[in-house]
Amino acid sequence: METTLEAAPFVEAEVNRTLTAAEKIHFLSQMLRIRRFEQAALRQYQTSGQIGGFLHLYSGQEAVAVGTLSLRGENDHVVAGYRTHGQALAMGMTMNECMAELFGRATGCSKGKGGSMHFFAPDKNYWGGHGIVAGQTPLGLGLAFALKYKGIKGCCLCYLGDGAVNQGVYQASLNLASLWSLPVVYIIENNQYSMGTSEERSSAFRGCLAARAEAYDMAWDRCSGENIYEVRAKTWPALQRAREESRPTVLEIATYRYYGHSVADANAKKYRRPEEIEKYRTLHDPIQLWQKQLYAEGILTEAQAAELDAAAAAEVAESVRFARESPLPAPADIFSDVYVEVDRQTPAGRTGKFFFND
Amino acid sequence: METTLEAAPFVEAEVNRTLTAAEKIHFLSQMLRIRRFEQAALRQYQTSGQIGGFLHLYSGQEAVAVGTLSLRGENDHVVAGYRTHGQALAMGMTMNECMAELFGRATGCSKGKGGSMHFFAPDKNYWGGHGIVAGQTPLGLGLAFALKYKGIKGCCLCYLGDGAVNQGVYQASLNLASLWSLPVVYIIENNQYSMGTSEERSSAFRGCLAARAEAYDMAWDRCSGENIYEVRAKTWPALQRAREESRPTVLEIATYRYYGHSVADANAKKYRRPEEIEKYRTLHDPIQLWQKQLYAEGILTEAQAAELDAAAAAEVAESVRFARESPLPAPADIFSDVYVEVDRQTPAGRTGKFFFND
Amino acid sequence: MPVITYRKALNDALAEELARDENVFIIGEEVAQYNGAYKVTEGLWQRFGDKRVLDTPITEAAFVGLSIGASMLGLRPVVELMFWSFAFVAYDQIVNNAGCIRYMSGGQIHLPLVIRGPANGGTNVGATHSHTPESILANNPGVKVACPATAYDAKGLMKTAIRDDDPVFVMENTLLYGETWEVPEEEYLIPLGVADVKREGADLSLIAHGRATVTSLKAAEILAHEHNIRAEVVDLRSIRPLDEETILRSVRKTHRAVLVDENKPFGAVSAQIAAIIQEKAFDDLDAPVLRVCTLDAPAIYSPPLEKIQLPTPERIVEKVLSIA
Amino acid sequence: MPVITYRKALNDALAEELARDENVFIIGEEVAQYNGAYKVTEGLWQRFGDKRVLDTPITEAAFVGLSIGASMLGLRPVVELMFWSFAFVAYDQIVNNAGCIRYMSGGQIHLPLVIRGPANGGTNVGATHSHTPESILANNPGVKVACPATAYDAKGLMKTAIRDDDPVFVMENTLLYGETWEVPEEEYLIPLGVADVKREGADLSLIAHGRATVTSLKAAEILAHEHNIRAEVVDLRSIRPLDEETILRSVRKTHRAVLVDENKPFGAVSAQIAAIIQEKAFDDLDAPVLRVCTLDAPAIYSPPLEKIQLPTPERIVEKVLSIA
Ligand SMILES: Cc1ncc(C[n+]2csc(CCOP(=O)(O)OP(=O)(O)O)c2C)c(N)n1
Ligand SMILES: Cc1ncc(C[n+]2csc(CCOP(=O)(O)OP(=O)(O)O)c2C)c(N)n1
Ligand SMILES: [Mg+2]
Ligand SMILES: [Mg+2]
Repeated sequence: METTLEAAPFVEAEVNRTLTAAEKIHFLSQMLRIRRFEQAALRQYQTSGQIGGFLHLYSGQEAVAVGTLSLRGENDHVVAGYRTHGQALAMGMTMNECMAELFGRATGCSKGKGGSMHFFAPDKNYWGGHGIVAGQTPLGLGLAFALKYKGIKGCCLCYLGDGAVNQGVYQASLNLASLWSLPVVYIIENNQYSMGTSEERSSAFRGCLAARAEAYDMAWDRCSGENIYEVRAKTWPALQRAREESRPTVLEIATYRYYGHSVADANAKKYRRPEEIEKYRTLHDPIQLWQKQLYAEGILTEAQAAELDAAAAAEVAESVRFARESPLPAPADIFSDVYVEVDRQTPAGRTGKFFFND
Repeated sequence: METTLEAAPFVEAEVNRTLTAAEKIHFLSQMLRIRRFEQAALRQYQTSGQIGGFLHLYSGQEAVAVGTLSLRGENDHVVAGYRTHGQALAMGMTMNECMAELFGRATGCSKGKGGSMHFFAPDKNYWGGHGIVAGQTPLGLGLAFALKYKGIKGCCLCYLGDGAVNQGVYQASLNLASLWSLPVVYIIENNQYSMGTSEERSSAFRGCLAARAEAYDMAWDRCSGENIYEVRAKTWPALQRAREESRPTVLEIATYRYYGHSVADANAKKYRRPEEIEKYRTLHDPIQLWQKQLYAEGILTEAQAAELDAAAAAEVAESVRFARESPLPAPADIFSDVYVEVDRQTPAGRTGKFFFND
Repeated sequence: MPVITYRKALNDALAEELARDENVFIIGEEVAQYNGAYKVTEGLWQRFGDKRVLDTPITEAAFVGLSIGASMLGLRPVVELMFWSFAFVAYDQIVNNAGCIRYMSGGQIHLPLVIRGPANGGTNVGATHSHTPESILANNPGVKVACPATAYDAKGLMKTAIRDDDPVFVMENTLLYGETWEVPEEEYLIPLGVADVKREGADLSLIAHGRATVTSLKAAEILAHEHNIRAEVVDLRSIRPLDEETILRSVRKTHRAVLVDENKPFGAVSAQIAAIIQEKAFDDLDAPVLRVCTLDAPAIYSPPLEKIQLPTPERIVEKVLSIA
Repeated sequence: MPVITYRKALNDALAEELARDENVFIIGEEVAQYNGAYKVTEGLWQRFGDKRVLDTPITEAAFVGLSIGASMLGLRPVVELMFWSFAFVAYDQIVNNAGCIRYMSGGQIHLPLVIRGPANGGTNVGATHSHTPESILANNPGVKVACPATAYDAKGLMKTAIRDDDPVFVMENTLLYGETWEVPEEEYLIPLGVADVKREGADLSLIAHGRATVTSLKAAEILAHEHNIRAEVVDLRSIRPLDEETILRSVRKTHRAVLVDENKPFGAVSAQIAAIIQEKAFDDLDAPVLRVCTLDAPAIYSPPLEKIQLPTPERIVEKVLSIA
């Protein structure tokens, strides 16, 4: 296993040395919860007929969301793309509200209005879940800008994929982030493919995608996303650079997704050799690697691991039941949440015609 | 004068060594024609009441257009932004058609439909004149793409300003240019300001704006734009790289505009110290410098220079007369040049309603 | 006559035009090696190779702009937008370059370009992916917009679009890709600007485009069987150019019209058609022109709800009954 | 009452709101040190400083997106687009972020954002710079669109827009910036969704927004003096929300309407209004609702020609006479 060799120094990083056993076990539990959640979502998608649209699974990438977000502070904000279940759960959203959203229920995190790509939990500093590739990247600037404007020491973590880096708005955002010294950390989850297109067929670059930050005189770093110690060791300096110096960073994290681009990806096993997928699943799975790590550290037994997994499975099962039994939005709900002034029935929301149905 | 020292090696470049005296004098003549044209346009703008909209003057930047475009071959194509009179005249467009366009006449290069920002001469491989900042940059990709597709050895020169480099579409275009190995040369005319905003307030970068090309594994270079030898010496390798290797380049050329951003720029002397403008006008004027160079080379006399200038002035005066006496488009012309099929009255242009005036 | 899917009809159109004219090329995200996100370009890369069928990075502004630039030199790009919703990332290119360059050049340039892809709600992909921009695109003089409702129309309109020397935007529909219709084997073209009366009727005109035509046909069926109302269904097929004559002829016959479209109502295609009808057939109308559009909110995700957000046969019938 | 320019009225509105609420900030190209390309923000940077008035690089997608993101955290950005035409470079941000985020979040987020700038033809800056996107923006449920026609309206609507908790797009007009009107010194607000009858009349309704209102008033003057026709001029002031009641009340009184707008006709604001009027006041109409729009081509540069491309009092009079 290539990375266990390298993992040693990262464990020595201060953010890792100070971790308690309970915290380490919590990371495992979170990764298991994400994995289980998505496996259930996939099953429900295929069998229940209750989930529509797209379903972009995060399986294989869990250490990125869990590792990076384990370092967030109360004034840190997060915004992401459409492959978002991992971040959402790692941000503390409940499985119930997430599963109910997939089922299009009124109890969903977005009341059934957003779907898989559009999860939101602003109460937890989670600002979506955005369907347009790279559309979240200037929003991330804005969250960082607002923190700085208000004099709050915090930062914005903005996630994007290796395919998203070629959208102009991301590159334009890098310029503004650096020019205005905004506390934003762009995290490129490089799973090597954008749909069926490999990194080489998408991007011209020197060294790596994150290194493009140099063009904007911005800090960057890269790491493997299969080991939580490494992810945390590399993420922390970026977060601190944002919070303490109000300087942006691009952090590229190498990772892999096991499933196709989305559930509808008929080619999932065409543009990638099955052996490649198999290699990652067996040698580079972040959950297995972390489990072994904790065994090696003597703070987790196989029985405990099984228990955590069972708990995650039970939580998921409950969320499916919750979703299934939750009510759909009412037809009239189609027209709520369009205008806040209308929803609140303020004078501004009662004057004039807002909807043109007839 | 800083650059005369450096000019010596550039004169040795092969593209310069092989120049005839007549060619060198022709460059002077072209620069004078551009300068004179714009001075007259400015005067007409201010006094005749016949020119509307914007007028972005190129005065001070002439060596860039004349120098770079002196190297174009018959299969090279050009596209530019809205500060475009210099490129247009250097491409061989006549003063008559350009001045008539400014006057909004039917005899204008765009039949009075485009105006100052939107000159076109596709018969001369000149594809505009584009008003939206950086909007020309993916069009330049397309011209290069078409050449490659057709197996024609040629390239596209695409001009943009130092302010335009922060538009996402330009950065996205760099990726595609490099990834697909397209024969395009992006020429950044860095006159240090985008309207009233200095380069430092616009752009975060390391070294220079052109160096951002490294992010896309692309060649780049930079030079001063006040000396034609230098411009040509630096442009040639980029053109050859495009034509021979089908590889793109970003070439940044330092230059300066004497007037405000446009004629309407009330702040022209506020965001730049008058001494700064004066310094450029007196020490760095590309026309004066080139004249002196030719005197030094003993191939031009002051009397000859005066003659060229007088010829340019006469040509401009004639173009003003031409413009003034040319007819306006007819009201019905508002509806021509919208659809080619309608203009040609093909079956496709005669079927259905195309215009919704009534 | 062979019965094929809307998808296959498009695929055949693309293949035939690629074979006919070597200036035609296909460009877009996942159109080549992946065979297209919705498989409209299936097999084309294999058959025509890298030069003619190109996968792009996710960079709509760049590849749409590239295609417009290439069309200036006489190439005939057929650009796939994986969703027309993504047009907003390349909107400047579409409006200012495709829409205005010919005009601003005084007619010296023309842009033989096609942009195509699905433009519809109803697949539970959320508001960002469910836009129907045909109405706002048709606002731009200089561009053409076609919205085929059947496999037959899709093939004929697509081939015409590719041969047209102006920019043509073809709006497809993911909900129709798998539907089948009769399509002749012989080559045919369908001109832009010619509507198709998909069902004759004397009592009322249902005027629609794209999938709303299919919904209207279902409504017409219900109206005939349950309410003894003979609705005529006019399928616009192309929005710009627009077949005003056929619209007016139908309304002058039936004296009543209900317009159906999947746009959000404000300034929708149906708003434009309503404005035309009341202006040009004022004295022929026995009732106001009514509209059935997508319910006026961003596209809701929840599958059962989105179903009723789009025009349904039931909503059409209800509107018709209110004036018939 | 003081007589001030439309520009000054906007400037006062911005200054008052900046002073009132420290979450308000101004952002855009050349808005600070340069005082604004059209001087609408003159003096604000000097008075409020770098934090509250920010010059951006030329990067509309980035700074519009930034502003939307900042509004999620409770800031109240007032974004200047030097021209609304440049919105197309940031169109995804405007439509999908400003327009859809509240909805997709199930109402958890709201976006107290203003985007403002001139949106008009008539200044000979060519097709790329002369778009009037109010109609296509108003197509999006979730956003609000206001189009002030006078200095008084500009100030009152702008202040309301800044205090509104939804995204409001304010469409100004470079041809009006230098025009003057009476504007009271005391603070006032004008609600969105309330039209203003700018001239009473019994014979026919001219319905307009933005500068077309001014043109309509001129036409009304001619109609009164030369043709003895008393035209009522209804200024919509805001497009979405729309004051349907006032429109219908006027038409029910006059029985005839000519709609005037500076949009290109297809799917224009006037198309939507025509569709509404004929639907809701069908029996009150004595003649078809007619429209006077910008002539349907990209904006021509040639100054004398562009003058006649926009609606003129003469074209309005002619249309009116055709039905009166
Ligand atoms: C503007 C835009 N273009 C295209 C798409 C369709 N699309 C969704 S995800 C995706 C691939 C993105 O790849 P990457 O950024 O690597 O993220 P990953 O899926 O690997 O997480 C594409 C093409 C989109 N949603 N938005
Ligand atoms: C998308 C867009 N935003 C803003 C403008 C307004 N504008 C025109 S030129 C210009 C400055 C451009 O500066 P630069 O690229 O350095 O070119 P220069 O004027 O110096 O030649 C601006 C802001 C525009 N035309 N298009
Ligand atoms: Mg990826
Ligand atoms: Mg500049």
